[in-house]
Amino acid sequence: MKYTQGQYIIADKTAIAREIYSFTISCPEVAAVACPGQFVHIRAKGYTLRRPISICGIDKEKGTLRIVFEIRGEGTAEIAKLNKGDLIDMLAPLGHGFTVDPSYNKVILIGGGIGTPPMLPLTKAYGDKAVAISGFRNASAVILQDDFRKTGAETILCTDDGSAGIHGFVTQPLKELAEKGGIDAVYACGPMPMLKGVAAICKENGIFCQISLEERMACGIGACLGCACRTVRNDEEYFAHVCKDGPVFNAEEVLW
Amino acid sequence: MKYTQGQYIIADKTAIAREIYSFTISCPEVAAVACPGQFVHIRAKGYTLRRPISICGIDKEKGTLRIVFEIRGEGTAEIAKLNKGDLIDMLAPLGHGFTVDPSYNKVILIGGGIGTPPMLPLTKAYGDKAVAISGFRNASAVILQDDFRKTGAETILCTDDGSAGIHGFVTQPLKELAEKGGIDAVYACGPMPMLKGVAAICKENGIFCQISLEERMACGIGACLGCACRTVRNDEEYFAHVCKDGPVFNAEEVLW
Amino acid sequence: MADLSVKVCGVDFKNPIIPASGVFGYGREYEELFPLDKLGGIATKGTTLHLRTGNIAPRIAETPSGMLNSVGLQNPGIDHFIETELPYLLTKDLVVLANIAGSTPDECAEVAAKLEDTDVHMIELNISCPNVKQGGAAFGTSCEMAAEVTKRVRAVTKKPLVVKLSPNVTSIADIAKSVEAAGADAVSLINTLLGMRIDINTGRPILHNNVGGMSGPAVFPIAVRMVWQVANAVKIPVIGMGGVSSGRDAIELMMAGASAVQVGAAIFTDPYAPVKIVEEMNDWLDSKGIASVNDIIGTVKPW
Amino acid sequence: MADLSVKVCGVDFKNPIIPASGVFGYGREYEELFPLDKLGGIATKGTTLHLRTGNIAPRIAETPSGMLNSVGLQNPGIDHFIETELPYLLTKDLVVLANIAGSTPDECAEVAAKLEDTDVHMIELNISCPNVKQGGAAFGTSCEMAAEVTKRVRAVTKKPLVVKLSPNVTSIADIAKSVEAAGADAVSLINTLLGMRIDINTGRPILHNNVGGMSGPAVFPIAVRMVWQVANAVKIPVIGMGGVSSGRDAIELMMAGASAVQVGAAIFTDPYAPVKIVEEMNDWLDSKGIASVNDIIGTVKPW
Ligand SMILES: Cc1cc2nc3c(=O)[nH]c(=O)nc-3n(C[C@H](O)[C@H](O)[C@H](O)COP(=O)(O)OP(=O)(O)OC[C@H]3O[C@@H](n4cnc5c(N)ncnc54)[C@H](O)[C@@H]3O)c2cc1C
Ligand SMILES: Cc1cc2nc3c(=O)[nH]c(=O)nc-3n(C[C@H](O)[C@H](O)[C@H](O)COP(=O)(O)OP(=O)(O)OC[C@H]3O[C@@H](n4cnc5c(N)ncnc54)[C@H](O)[C@@H]3O)c2cc1C
Ligand SMILES: Cc1cc2nc3c(=O)[nH]c(=O)nc-3n(C[C@H](O)[C@H](O)[C@H](O)COP(=O)(O)O)c2cc1C
Ligand SMILES: Cc1cc2nc3c(=O)[nH]c(=O)nc-3n(C[C@H](O)[C@H](O)[C@H](O)COP(=O)(O)O)c2cc1C
Ligand code: FES
Ligand code: FES
Repeated sequence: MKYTQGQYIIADKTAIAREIYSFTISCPEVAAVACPGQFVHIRAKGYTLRRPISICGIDKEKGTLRIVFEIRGEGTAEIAKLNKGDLIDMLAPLGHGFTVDPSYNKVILIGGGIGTPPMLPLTKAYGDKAVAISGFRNASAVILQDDFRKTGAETILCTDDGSAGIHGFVTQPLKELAEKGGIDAVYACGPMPMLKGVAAICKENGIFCQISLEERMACGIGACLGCACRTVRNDEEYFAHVCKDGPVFNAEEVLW
Repeated sequence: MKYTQGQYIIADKTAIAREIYSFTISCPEVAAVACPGQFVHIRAKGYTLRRPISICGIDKEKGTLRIVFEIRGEGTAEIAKLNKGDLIDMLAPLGHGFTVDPSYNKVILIGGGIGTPPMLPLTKAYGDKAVAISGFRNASAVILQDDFRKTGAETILCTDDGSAGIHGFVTQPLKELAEKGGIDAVYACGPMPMLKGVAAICKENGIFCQISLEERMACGIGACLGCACRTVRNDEEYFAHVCKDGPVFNAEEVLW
Repeated sequence: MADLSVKVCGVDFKNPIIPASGVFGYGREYEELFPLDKLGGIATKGTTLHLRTGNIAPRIAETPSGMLNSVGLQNPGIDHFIETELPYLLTKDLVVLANIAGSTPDECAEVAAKLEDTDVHMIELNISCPNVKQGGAAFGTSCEMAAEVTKRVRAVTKKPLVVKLSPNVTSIADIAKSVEAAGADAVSLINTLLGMRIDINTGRPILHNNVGGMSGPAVFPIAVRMVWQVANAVKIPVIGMGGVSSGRDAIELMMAGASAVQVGAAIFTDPYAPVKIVEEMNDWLDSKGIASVNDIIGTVKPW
Repeated sequence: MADLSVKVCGVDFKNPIIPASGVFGYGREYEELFPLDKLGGIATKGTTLHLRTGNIAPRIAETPSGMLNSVGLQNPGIDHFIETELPYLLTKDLVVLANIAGSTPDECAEVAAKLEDTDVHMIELNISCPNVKQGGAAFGTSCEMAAEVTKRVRAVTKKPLVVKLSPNVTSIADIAKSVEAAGADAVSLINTLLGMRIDINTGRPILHNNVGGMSGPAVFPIAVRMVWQVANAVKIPVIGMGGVSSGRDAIELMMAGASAVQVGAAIFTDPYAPVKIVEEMNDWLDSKGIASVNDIIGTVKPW
């Protein structure tokens, strides 16, 4: 794993929804090596543990990364206080990202809630071969839909309460598309129940599926064994670590 | 003791020497009741204990207080990060200040190093009846001399290395003045050895002397008994508390 | 408005929040900021048979997210407390826990006996002060001594007897069981953890007593663990404390098993802390639709 | 440039800073950031006789100025360590402390015996892991058990034997004296303090193991106190740790009596922490005109 730790300038900050922020960070050496599905580990002033946040955009030319995160507790609230021009302390890029296979002709990318950001760079990688399904609680929680559309992908929006897009869960359109056939791969990030549902549909339909998991982390690089995740590899139980072996896993490897 | 706790606006901030800052704080209800020698107890973000800082100026008309403090450790460094327009969290005014007696005709006020700020409002109270002696390590550490001059008091400046004013300690001019006679009171704030020296000279010459002491504090209001100071009152040993019974004590009461 | 009232060994508290012994004096200093009857109770400064002048200063040091103190039970003595401080506190609408201590079991009993004829609501027997040479922590670190001193005090008082435990032990649950068996009506925990800081520029300990008791947010996870262990080990109520600085912390400690919560060092950071904590607890309970704070006590579901 | 080299039970360290066991794996992950030979030593992840998968996640929780972990000694087993990790580490210019643990004294001895034929520099026997049901903390909380397991390991190894002590005890000095008498060449302390956090929204402990070990800056004052107490109680060297996050902290712990210093949780906050601590110690010593770091060990002057 090639990563660095450093203080990088925040080139841009926008509030994109209630308590959800988008940072564009100037970090050429990180952007140069970052892949979709990887994450950055951000220091929050006054807190012992860093906060893992997925990479939501990689601009190798400009040397920038984009992250989108929600204030969930004290650490993310502290990070959200940083402004354009401030330095952000990151350990990055970390983890094992999504498998991008140029031979695939049609892939489905599914993001649920604050799990949508990591799907954006992957959608960009697949462009018009991708169908990007996003699910949110309600219309006011919807984020990144313009960005997804700009990738050239087909986009499908769902909300739990029907206040925007389709009324229902992301698994509904997925099921329909999966049953129609012709899907090479499904990638997903979001809450556990959603991921389980997605994995089950893919299994049923024999579609390759990768999911991005979350776990509480300390080191972020595989040294502390803090972020264990039970998986199966070569028919043997394998205690994987989300920060190093993941966050992206093949769905069939995960012991739920 | 009448005090309040609140968040007050910093109306002005200036760096007056290396790592020494002057804040003017808009806090009418505090300014209305504050007296020379009292202090404010400032919250430093991220730290459990507040920092006690003397009041260096009281403008009852404008409703402002002035404080002058040096960065000595992490808490004062944090407080120094506050800027004009920011809110400062203070418990104030606290403690027992200097006795100002209008019948006195000539008083000497002695400040050593970062002990000079509390002498300024007292000097102002006495105006041209006062001689303000200030002592510093060297020329670059000198602060507040213009302010002292503006009070109408006679000012005497000493530095340990002679790089500004008289070469020597504040006790030298004090001794001369004390021996000349006609001094009604001496007030002092500064490092312990200086205070001891001042107290000894006053005792020798039978001059009333008040000194301002420092001690590590928690509550700042006399509740926790953290800031004990051994004193004698009515010939009996009395465990006084710097935050409530002081910081100003009659020198003869203090058990050094 | 959730119902915040709790009952601890038969005593009614209008809310579960109590300034901890030693941080709040006898309440007078904080009255300048808010009326005392906003509080559920007050644990008064540890009081001994005779006046104690305490340890030499410095008595306070800061630590990451916490502090050390080595006040050393400075107090004016039980007679002064009964004559001067208690009558005033009893005019307020809150529960008064008289925190007492002594160098011998006899002294503790003598102090408790003096309170028997007063209207004080509860006695909190401190067997865990790390800042005094004799008695103090020594009582709190052995099951036998803890039981012995509890028995002696129990024998002289019919008041609800809360025994305050030390965290500086291998098994706080064992100590709790001993004092329960010896007649305690409740236990309170934790007292401070023994710590030390050194000024590297002088090569001297910051505290003149060399070591002192650590408290503040830093110790909160230890308090949660100990309250949980003790609540699972005894049948008598547990009063929790140690690093509580928000309504969320108080709720966490109650979920771990505390029937009421004391607040110490947080008051130094924010003197309104106990009042804010009451409000925050209420808001949280309301937001969850929980009618009474009693519904959360000891409800943590271990894995 | 001050002389930072120290000698601990005959082993030379180029500087006194050692990443603590469990936070640094076997060093590989951090090599991406700096060469390992900037460090005085490395304490490797606690290793047992057989592979252990550790506890179920979540294993990490945050606390004020600290953290909890309940990794539960996940490790690939001693054979894997000897075959795969140790040879690589031994190519580096630093002292390797093999941290070992076991559920029984026999298992600990068996693990130590396997290391006897390797070139590992020191053995750090962990008798204090709070995160495993058997062995672990149980050994470290009784003088008899601590002595017993030390004796058994001592019998099978001539390597410098460091015994790592638990802070979750009434008297750590007594445990230290027991392991000294049982043949330990040095002691290291402190391991983590047992703590707990509860997610009030789910009513569940955050850690799946319910409780976990607390470390980080929050525990530093406890580490200073315990190092001081132990250094005054035993004649063998003390390796100090617990909450160290700066050169000043390391110096404070050495003044309290530590001959070398381990750095744990601080590495999570800043992965360069151990390297920066070495630099900061050097700068401080230079600024004071102290020629060698040995001149500060145990120099605190109590009041
Ligand atoms: C690989 C990965 C990628 C992620 N990507 C994003 C993203 O792109 N955008 C986004 O908004 N969030 C993302 N998260 C979730 C984000 O890490 C948490 O919301 C955040 O750590 C919470 O910190 P806090 O200070 O707000 O909460 P607190 O509750 O104060 O945090 C306390 C501790 O728990 C940890 N923690 C709490 N919730 C989580 C969680 N869900 N996952 C992991 N650790 C947690 C914190 O990191 C911290 O150590 C990601 C998590 C992982 C593991
Ligand atoms: C009544 C009073 C008035 C004061 N007035 C001024 C003033 O006008 N200007 C000024 O620059 N300084 C003043 N001081 C000293 C000032 O309080 C300390 O410099 C400051 O608390 C140090 O905090 P820190 O975060 O920089 O240091 P740290 O070392 O990080 O502080 C750690 C702890 O020790 C305490 N502490 C450290 N040094 C002192 C000290 N000398 N006195 C009391 N507590 C200390 C801190 O308050 C804190 O609790 C005064 C002190 C007192 C007691
Ligand atoms: C300055 C100070 C003085 C204390 N004095 C006493 C005391 O006299 N009696 C007692 O039982 N506990 C005393 N304590 C302990 C507290 O009551 C409480 O148990 C401890 O501080 C933990 O709570 P906290 O983390 O909220 O401060 C004192 C604590 C502090 C900080
Ligand atoms: C994630 C983690 C894993 C740990 N694993 C071990 C271990 O395997 N063996 C051991 O002796 N100590 C282990 N420890 C304890 C540390 O080595 C150290 O004693 C403790 O964390 C205190 O130091 P700190 O405050 O600097 O972290 C672990 C600590 C952490 C945080
Ligand atoms: S967070 Fe340390 S191994 Fe994953
Ligand atoms: S600081 Fe609490 S009594 Fe003075």
